[in-house]
Amino acid sequence: MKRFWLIGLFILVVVGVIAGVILTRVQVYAAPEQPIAYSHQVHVEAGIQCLFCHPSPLKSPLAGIPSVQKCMGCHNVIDTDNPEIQQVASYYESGEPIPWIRVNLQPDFVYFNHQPHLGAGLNCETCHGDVGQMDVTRQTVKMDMGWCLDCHINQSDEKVGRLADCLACHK
Amino acid sequence: MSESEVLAYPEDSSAAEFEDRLLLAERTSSEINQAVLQPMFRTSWKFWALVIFLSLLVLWGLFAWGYLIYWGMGTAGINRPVYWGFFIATFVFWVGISHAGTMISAVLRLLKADWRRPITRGAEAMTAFALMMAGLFPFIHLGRVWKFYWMLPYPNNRLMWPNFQSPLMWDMVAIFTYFIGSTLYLYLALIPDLAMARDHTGKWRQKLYRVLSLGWRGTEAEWHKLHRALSIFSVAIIPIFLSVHSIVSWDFAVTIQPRWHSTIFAPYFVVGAIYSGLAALACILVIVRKGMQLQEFLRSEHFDALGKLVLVAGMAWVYFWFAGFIVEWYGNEPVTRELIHEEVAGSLAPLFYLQMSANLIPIVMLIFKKVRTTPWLLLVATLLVNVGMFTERVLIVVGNLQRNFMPFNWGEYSPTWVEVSIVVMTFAGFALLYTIFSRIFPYVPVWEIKEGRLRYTVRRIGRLLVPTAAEIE
Amino acid sequence: MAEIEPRWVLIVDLDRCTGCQACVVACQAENNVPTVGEHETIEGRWLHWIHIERYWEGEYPNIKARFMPVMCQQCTAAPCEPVCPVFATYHTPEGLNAQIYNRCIGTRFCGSACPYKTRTYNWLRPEFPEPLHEQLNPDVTVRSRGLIEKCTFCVQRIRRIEIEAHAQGREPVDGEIQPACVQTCPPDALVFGDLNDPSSRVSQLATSHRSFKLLGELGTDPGVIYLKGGETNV
Amino acid sequence: MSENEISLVALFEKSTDTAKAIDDLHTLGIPDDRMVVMTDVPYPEQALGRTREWSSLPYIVLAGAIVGLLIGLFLSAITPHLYRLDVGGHPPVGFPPAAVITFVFTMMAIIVSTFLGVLWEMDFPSFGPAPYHKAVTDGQLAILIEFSPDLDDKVNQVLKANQADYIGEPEMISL
Repeated sequence: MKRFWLIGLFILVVVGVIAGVILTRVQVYAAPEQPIAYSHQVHVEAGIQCLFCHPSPLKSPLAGIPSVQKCMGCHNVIDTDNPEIQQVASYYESGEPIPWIRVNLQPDFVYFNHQPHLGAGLNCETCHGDVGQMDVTRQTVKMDMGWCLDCHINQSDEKVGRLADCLACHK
Repeated sequence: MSESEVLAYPEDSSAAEFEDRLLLAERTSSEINQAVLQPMFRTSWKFWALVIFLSLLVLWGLFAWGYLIYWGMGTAGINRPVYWGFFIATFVFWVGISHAGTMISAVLRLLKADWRRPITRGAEAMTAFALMMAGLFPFIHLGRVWKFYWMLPYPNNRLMWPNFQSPLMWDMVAIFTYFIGSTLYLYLALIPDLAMARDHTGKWRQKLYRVLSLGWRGTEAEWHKLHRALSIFSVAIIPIFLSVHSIVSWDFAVTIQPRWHSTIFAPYFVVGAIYSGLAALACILVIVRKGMQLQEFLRSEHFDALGKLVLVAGMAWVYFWFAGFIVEWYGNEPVTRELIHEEVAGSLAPLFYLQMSANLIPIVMLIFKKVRTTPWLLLVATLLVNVGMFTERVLIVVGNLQRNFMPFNWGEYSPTWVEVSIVVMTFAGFALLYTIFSRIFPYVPVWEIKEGRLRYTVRRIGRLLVPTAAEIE
Repeated sequence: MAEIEPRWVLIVDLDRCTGCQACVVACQAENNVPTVGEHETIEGRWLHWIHIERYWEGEYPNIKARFMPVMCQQCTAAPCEPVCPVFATYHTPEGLNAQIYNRCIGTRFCGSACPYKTRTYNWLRPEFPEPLHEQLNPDVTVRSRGLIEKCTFCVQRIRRIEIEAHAQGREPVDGEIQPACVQTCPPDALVFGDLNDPSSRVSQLATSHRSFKLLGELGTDPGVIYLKGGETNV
Repeated sequence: MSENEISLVALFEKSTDTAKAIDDLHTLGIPDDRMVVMTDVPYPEQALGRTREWSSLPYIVLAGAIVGLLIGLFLSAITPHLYRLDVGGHPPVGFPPAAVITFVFTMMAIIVSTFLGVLWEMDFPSFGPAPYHKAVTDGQLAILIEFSPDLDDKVNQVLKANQADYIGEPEMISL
């Protein structure tokens, strides 16, 4: 059939659209390389709560990164032979912060506040995944607008007006 | 050469006159083919010099566009309150130019006006290329052009669709439609001529024509279907071409800016578009005729008829302009008064009087048959129209934005080198595309001319020999 | 959340305004508004979300200066909103005329449509010269070139107070939410509040015989209400 | 084309001769679907003695128009409801803008479906080898005939009688 080209074109378009959709959905969740081989798993298994090191999500927009002082509070005595810990100690002595690479980063034009999210009954794992099982922390979800909206739009009628409003996150 | 230059009718001979109008009665088919094909192969150094010159202008304009994107809109002359400047004015101008192509081709095809035959292709090509240039400006004038895809309607994870209430969305959809329509219209009518060119050329040209003519053989069934499709196109494209410029005018008319917020804007823009488009077509035909030696196809009666259409469109434009103006003048609202004052006696007065004279003088000129049938006079008249219509667009866009309800926010506008370069780029780009098109594709629609020849016989009425048309379409 | 959505309005008492420009500076600091420099200002490209319009009345020597702070009027029937092709500007349920910077593609249609000409545009790359880049407000987007920005009634402040009040299980009280300009205004010419709350200060001021809306004849129903009475500002 | 059939191409100068030849071929018992007439000019229907072909193009266009209308309605009136952005109590859809968008999409679909429809109808593009003669675009009218071998002499006779300039095997040209 000479009309093959039409059908071929149609198939090409369909395949193109599907491939595009898949490619945008597929996300490589590679963990960034941190300056110090810190393991969340070791610390969580030792019984430390999230809020011990990241103290402020309940009362401020940011969760907070522990200071080197806080690390040294324990590591003055724990596992001091470990070369990684010695590296932390050297940061402590030089008085410089550890240049951690941020894993869960929102762009400048997104206003994110931990406080109302925790106030609404979410917990850390909802968005950050089971960090306690991760040796190296990585993102478990692609934190894009569609992901935020998935929650914000499925709210009760009196809330959705505010939560699905653009000004909820963009100011 | 000198004889055909003047385009005068041979003296007092009705027989010679109708031979002129009989569309090459004495030529054989293959001679017509060659008469159309030969000018495509003849390229002198002047042609290449023109191509290089135009390409350099386009490259410079592209550099200016890159500069504009890299540094931001501030490199253009626009400011607050004149948020829109030369870019939008030129956009409106190009959309206007694009209107005459379908006007000539579709309307005259429907009306079965025979003089359209040799000029339809040139007109349709003008529409397509003018729209390409017009289509650049919405991108050029975007502050963040790399985000233009947010205007496209497709499912996305932002759960945001474009705002179909915005005239810019209508604009985008309408211009895209018009572009598709005019390009397909041009192409469809081109297929039989491409087949003709395929049969009479060699090398790369034959390969190109072979692919583009899609295997046209000229069977009865093919002709029948082509005719059918062309008549559907002619009917469908007329409402599109009316809607496109109406929508462009609504970009302005839906705001509450004084003098923009006018109900007459849509028809006023459409009439202005036809006026400038027909003038541009006449102007291009004069130039192409000279450049490609197509004197035997593009003859005085075509320029005469085209000149009459420009004349009628010009008078209609004056009527619509006046109808809009008198109401605003009589209304005498403070801001409108200030805007009109600014135009007729203020800083915009030079532009205003340039616009009025460049639009009105050609109307007076075109009353005379001598002007309509003398190429250089016609060229002067139609170039004037285009100067006038470009100025008119600048006045509409810039002039009305300089003044507004809040006198504290009044401002002035003058374009920078970036804007001028980009505007020149589109003119050069249009000329470049058109020049190349005229050497690659048969500029004169051969099959339409041959079809026209079929229609005519000569009848004696009293003392006169009169050409008579048969109803074959 | 309140049962009725609030309707935020700003009262501008022209009889109190001294034209001191403190609100302009406060706004600039709060909202990361870039400075454009002398040359661009002359070109008409200044980026103030509030501008103090100064009009002269009378003939010399009996001349009076009139000051009128004009910011985005947050119109209910805003001419700028329907023309945006991508919903970068739209109306929120609480009556704000929102401008979403990262959605804006820079057609400047809203700027052309705005009868008050209060929308400003980032013509060139915004620059924050040396000490200024240290004081950027983290709650407000730093805008790139090529997009429209304008007064938001300091929506980041509204939200912050609302979140805090909500965490404490109460509603924000009248006067608790203050945009930067209101907070700064020395003669207390600016008042901000909820018009849907009949007991709020703005509701009472809005019913004053001195109140009017800018270009009210256009029917845009602004969220900024001006008060102007007798002979002042000599 | 079956194997034992002869195919011929005949070129004519004049349309009257062509029409006459076609009539004569009809009387020989060669039906219309065994003849293809190729010209460089669109002759009016029935000028060459053949019946009008039925075309489904208007129906394709009509279907295209309906699809366009639905797409336009979907985009302008339905997506604002599907992806609801609360615009402060203003209606998400206005009639005039929806009308503009719907109209334009309908027209776009008409144009595109006319184009695709006519290509479909003509079975284009068909670049493969096809019987053709280049003299067609030089103004000759060509008849392409297929018939069984026993009619060979009569067909040649008829063609010659009607001033055929050229009679011969059709060249298969890859167009």
